Amino acid sequence: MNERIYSKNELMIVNAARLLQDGELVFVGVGTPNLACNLARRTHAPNLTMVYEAGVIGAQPARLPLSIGDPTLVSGASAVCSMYEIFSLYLQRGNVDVGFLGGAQIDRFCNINATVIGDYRHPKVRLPGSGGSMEIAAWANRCYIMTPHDKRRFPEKVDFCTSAGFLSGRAEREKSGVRGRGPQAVVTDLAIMMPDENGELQVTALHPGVELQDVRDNTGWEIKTATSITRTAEPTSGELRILHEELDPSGIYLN
Amino acid sequence: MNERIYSKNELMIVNAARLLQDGELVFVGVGTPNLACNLARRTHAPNLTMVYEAGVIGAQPARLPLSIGDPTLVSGASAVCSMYEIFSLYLQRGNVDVGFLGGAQIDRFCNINATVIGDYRHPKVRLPGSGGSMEIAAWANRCYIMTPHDKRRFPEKVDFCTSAGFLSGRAEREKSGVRGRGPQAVVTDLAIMMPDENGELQVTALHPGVELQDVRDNTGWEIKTATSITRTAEPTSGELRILHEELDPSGIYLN
Amino acid sequence: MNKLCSLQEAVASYVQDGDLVYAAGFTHLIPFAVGHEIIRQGRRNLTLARATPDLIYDQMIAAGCAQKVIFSYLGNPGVGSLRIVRAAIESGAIEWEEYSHYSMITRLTAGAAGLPFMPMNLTAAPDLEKINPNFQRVVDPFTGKEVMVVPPLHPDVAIVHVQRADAEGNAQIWGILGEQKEAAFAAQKVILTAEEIVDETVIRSDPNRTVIPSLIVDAVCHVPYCAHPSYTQGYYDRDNDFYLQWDELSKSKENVEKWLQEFVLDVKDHAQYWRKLGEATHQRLKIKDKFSTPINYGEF
Amino acid sequence: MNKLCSLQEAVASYVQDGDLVYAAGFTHLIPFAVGHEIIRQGRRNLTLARATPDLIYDQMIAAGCAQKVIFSYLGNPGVGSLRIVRAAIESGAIEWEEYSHYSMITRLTAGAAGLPFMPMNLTAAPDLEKINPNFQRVVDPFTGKEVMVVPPLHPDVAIVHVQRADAEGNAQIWGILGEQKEAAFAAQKVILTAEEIVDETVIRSDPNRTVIPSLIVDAVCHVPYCAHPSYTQGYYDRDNDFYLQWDELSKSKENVEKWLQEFVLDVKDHAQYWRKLGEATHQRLKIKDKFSTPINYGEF
Repeated sequence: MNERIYSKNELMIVNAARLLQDGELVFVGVGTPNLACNLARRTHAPNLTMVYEAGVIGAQPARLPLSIGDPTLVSGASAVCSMYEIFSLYLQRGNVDVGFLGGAQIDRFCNINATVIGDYRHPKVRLPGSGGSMEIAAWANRCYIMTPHDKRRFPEKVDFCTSAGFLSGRAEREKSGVRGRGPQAVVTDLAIMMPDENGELQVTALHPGVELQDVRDNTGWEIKTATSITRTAEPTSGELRILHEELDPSGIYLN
Repeated sequence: MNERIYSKNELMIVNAARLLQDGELVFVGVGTPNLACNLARRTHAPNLTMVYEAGVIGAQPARLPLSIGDPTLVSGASAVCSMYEIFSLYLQRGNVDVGFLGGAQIDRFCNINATVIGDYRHPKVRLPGSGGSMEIAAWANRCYIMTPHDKRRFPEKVDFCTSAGFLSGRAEREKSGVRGRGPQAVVTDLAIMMPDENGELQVTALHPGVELQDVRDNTGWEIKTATSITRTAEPTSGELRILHEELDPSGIYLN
Repeated sequence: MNKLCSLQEAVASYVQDGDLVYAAGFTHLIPFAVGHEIIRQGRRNLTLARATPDLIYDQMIAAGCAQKVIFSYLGNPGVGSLRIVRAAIESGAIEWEEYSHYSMITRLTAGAAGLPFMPMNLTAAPDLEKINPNFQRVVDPFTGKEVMVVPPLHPDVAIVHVQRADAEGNAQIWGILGEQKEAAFAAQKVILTAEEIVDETVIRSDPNRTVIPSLIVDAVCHVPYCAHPSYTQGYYDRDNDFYLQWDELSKSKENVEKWLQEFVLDVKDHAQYWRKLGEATHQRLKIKDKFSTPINYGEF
Repeated sequence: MNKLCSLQEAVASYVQDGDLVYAAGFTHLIPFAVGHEIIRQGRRNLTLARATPDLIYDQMIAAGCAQKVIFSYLGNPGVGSLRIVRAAIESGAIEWEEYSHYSMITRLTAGAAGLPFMPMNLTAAPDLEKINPNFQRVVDPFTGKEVMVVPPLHPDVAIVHVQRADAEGNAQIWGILGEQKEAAFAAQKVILTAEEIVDETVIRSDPNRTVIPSLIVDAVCHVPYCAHPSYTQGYYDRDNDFYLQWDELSKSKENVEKWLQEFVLDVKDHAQYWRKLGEATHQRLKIKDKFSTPINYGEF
């Protein structure tokens, strides 16, 4: 049944999808998080409500959205509100169960940098900046981070903390009084990492065919491992079919 | 032409209407202020924009509105917004030229009481309270007060200051930093009173047939008079016709 | 998730003795049917919050449901005094807490946004601030000037009547919007009543019209004419005569009790209440159609 | 008052060198035609504010119109980097000031409401607050906890594209609303562009749909396809191909200059630009109709 014809990218998407529960409200970004959410909605979570920062609630995109404000998100959605409202009435008020985040750097304590590489005033690389991620990381009940796994993306400490993970440790986030529980998992194309009791990332699961050493080689610090590391289930042919035939037939984000 | 067949109430309405200028945006209440604004719009100020605290902008009521949220205000209006928006985007932002106010008591310095007669915690008479008037008095560029003229309504000092006139004098209002210029005139069924340089009301005009002593007899303090008191022009037959035939044919507010 | 249930069930499940209730709607869409059901179910010690208590709270207070009222304008709109609430305050029979319209709505807005306070500019009027400790001042760090701040209002339950909703509770409102959205988002629970329950495709054909999303709604009840003697834009007119009659009727405690017995307690539900009003009233409140120019969302 | 004028006149009258300009629209309704007209008229030293600078500010900055950019997400939406703005920041050629989306929109909301600041909850993320002094903290007098506050943003001119407006500037928008209303109310002046100029009876048939009232509008310009390569819900699709092409094209300064010359400077107005795009593009961006279910306001 599982023919092992899947990419590392698909492993990431499928495993992110499986973290979503039916009936939840998810603050979605375009690209791979969008694929993950739509996959979940077409498999185990038909009552997932998808909310986009552009102010769209209950989107049922008929085609693959190519931007966060794609018109296909609006036609047939259950509600549209202003940007101020989506961030205040939904996110800040505590109505968002899950937020998806990405970033150029994710560090040991799950902090995210989407702002600059190097010095802020004289950046080596200027990145897009926060967008909604500072608030999603803070106020969604829980967050997932999706990112390809390589050393540059996983430094021990981010150059700029755009969005809060656990700062210097779980206690610091808790002391800040911020409402959300923070990142629950980082899903990469190699593994799943989850914060331990101190908020430090540890490898909890490896994707099929991946060795722990692969993760170690691609992480910028000595990554901890959970007491028992599981192996994620292979993408099913059903999941792959939905991704390829229904969600991204042109392979824009899958390839 | 002018047959002197008009009531004291009509004198008040007609004179209030004449204070409005074409092109202005007026924050309107129901009852006599509504009649005054609609009269102005049908005479010298066709481009008056009427805004109601219920969130209606550019109302063109086809019938006499009997409440501040009458459906006739909505059908055919140019915009409807939430109550929060009408008070913030319009009033607080400084987009309202004129506000109309009334109240159970108006004092020497144009302060308004719409809250209680007597002690606040053990009121002799419990009145409706502020509604929107605290903010209208503060933030409209200018305000007019319409009220029948009698001694109980014009005490030297209000029992409760629901809405700011000039407090203890114009300097105190100015010191408060509040944006609107405050009440510009009190139009009663006897006279027009305007604040002097110190913010104290003085009689500036008498309606036809009214003597200064009538005003003195019906005001709770020794009211000042302007150096020269004018006499208001009689309501024209045109004004009276619009009021009776178009605006309030059943005489709900006129009688 | 389908949240359709009867109004009886909704009130039984989501309105408890002692709750802070916000029945929303500024003049428009006031959920009288829900107030009546709360009276029938004998709820006690409620705190009733509304910008304008209107007849709905006059009736609920007359029926003994409330221990406190929170408001910003205490009148019978377009008529005069709200006799029962007023008398209860004058006699000290009830607690009260009062605001101006904007400060009241600002509290709901803070509640809806999940903020610990919202600012408003100073109004120079000194007395409301003196008698209500929920007005505080904060110094603006950018200009050094003071602003007023008020805390959020979080009703235990908000009651919102709408023109149309789907079975999940996605609701569309037009005409005067008042503080419907803010009250719903600020509350812990939301009871939604609707003139019409429509298929979700109707809602999804015009997502910009959706004021309240399913997400925050706990119960959806189909209650035609729910707002009488208030009104529903596009469905039936305001019963201004009733507002005038109430002014007369509410002068006498006995008459009020008689009215409550006859039109609320002895009545099974709102459908029976509406029938009881009679054909002449139905005819008087009928309105002619006037449709919006449709808009094109496009197929994407 | 009739405020119709050509886009040339509107830009000449209401956009001055040195102005703080806010071209509104989140992905949707971005007023590219106005950006191009500003380039043609050679404005200099502008401060360009937008949540997402998008290609419109990439183009304006390439053309030398700006000395500063204020933003919350600096990307080519759905594609990647916004190369020209990014390079200008990396090289220090331009000043910048940055926010998160919510703090950016909160600044506009404060501006629109006439408030000296607006609060937002703490986010625990430390660094944005460190590098931008417009993030300050205030102690909530009710709980003793800290909140973040940001000051109002008051653009000199807001540019807002809409689906339909009447000649006075009452404008209706559907689809993604972004920060259109907030930008317009926050600004000193507003230039409105519309796909269609309609009779006021169309607007008045659906007053709840009006997002921007005439009151705050200074100029109304009829500019079909104004948003290309962005889109107008119900009118034409987003030109995703163009966004991809720009990513390639903007790798070379020379190619950008060539493009600006050909598609902006050598073009008289937006109608000519649209024609120049050609029939294939017009066809590709065409959409099928999908109308909203009309609603009944009732005759009252």
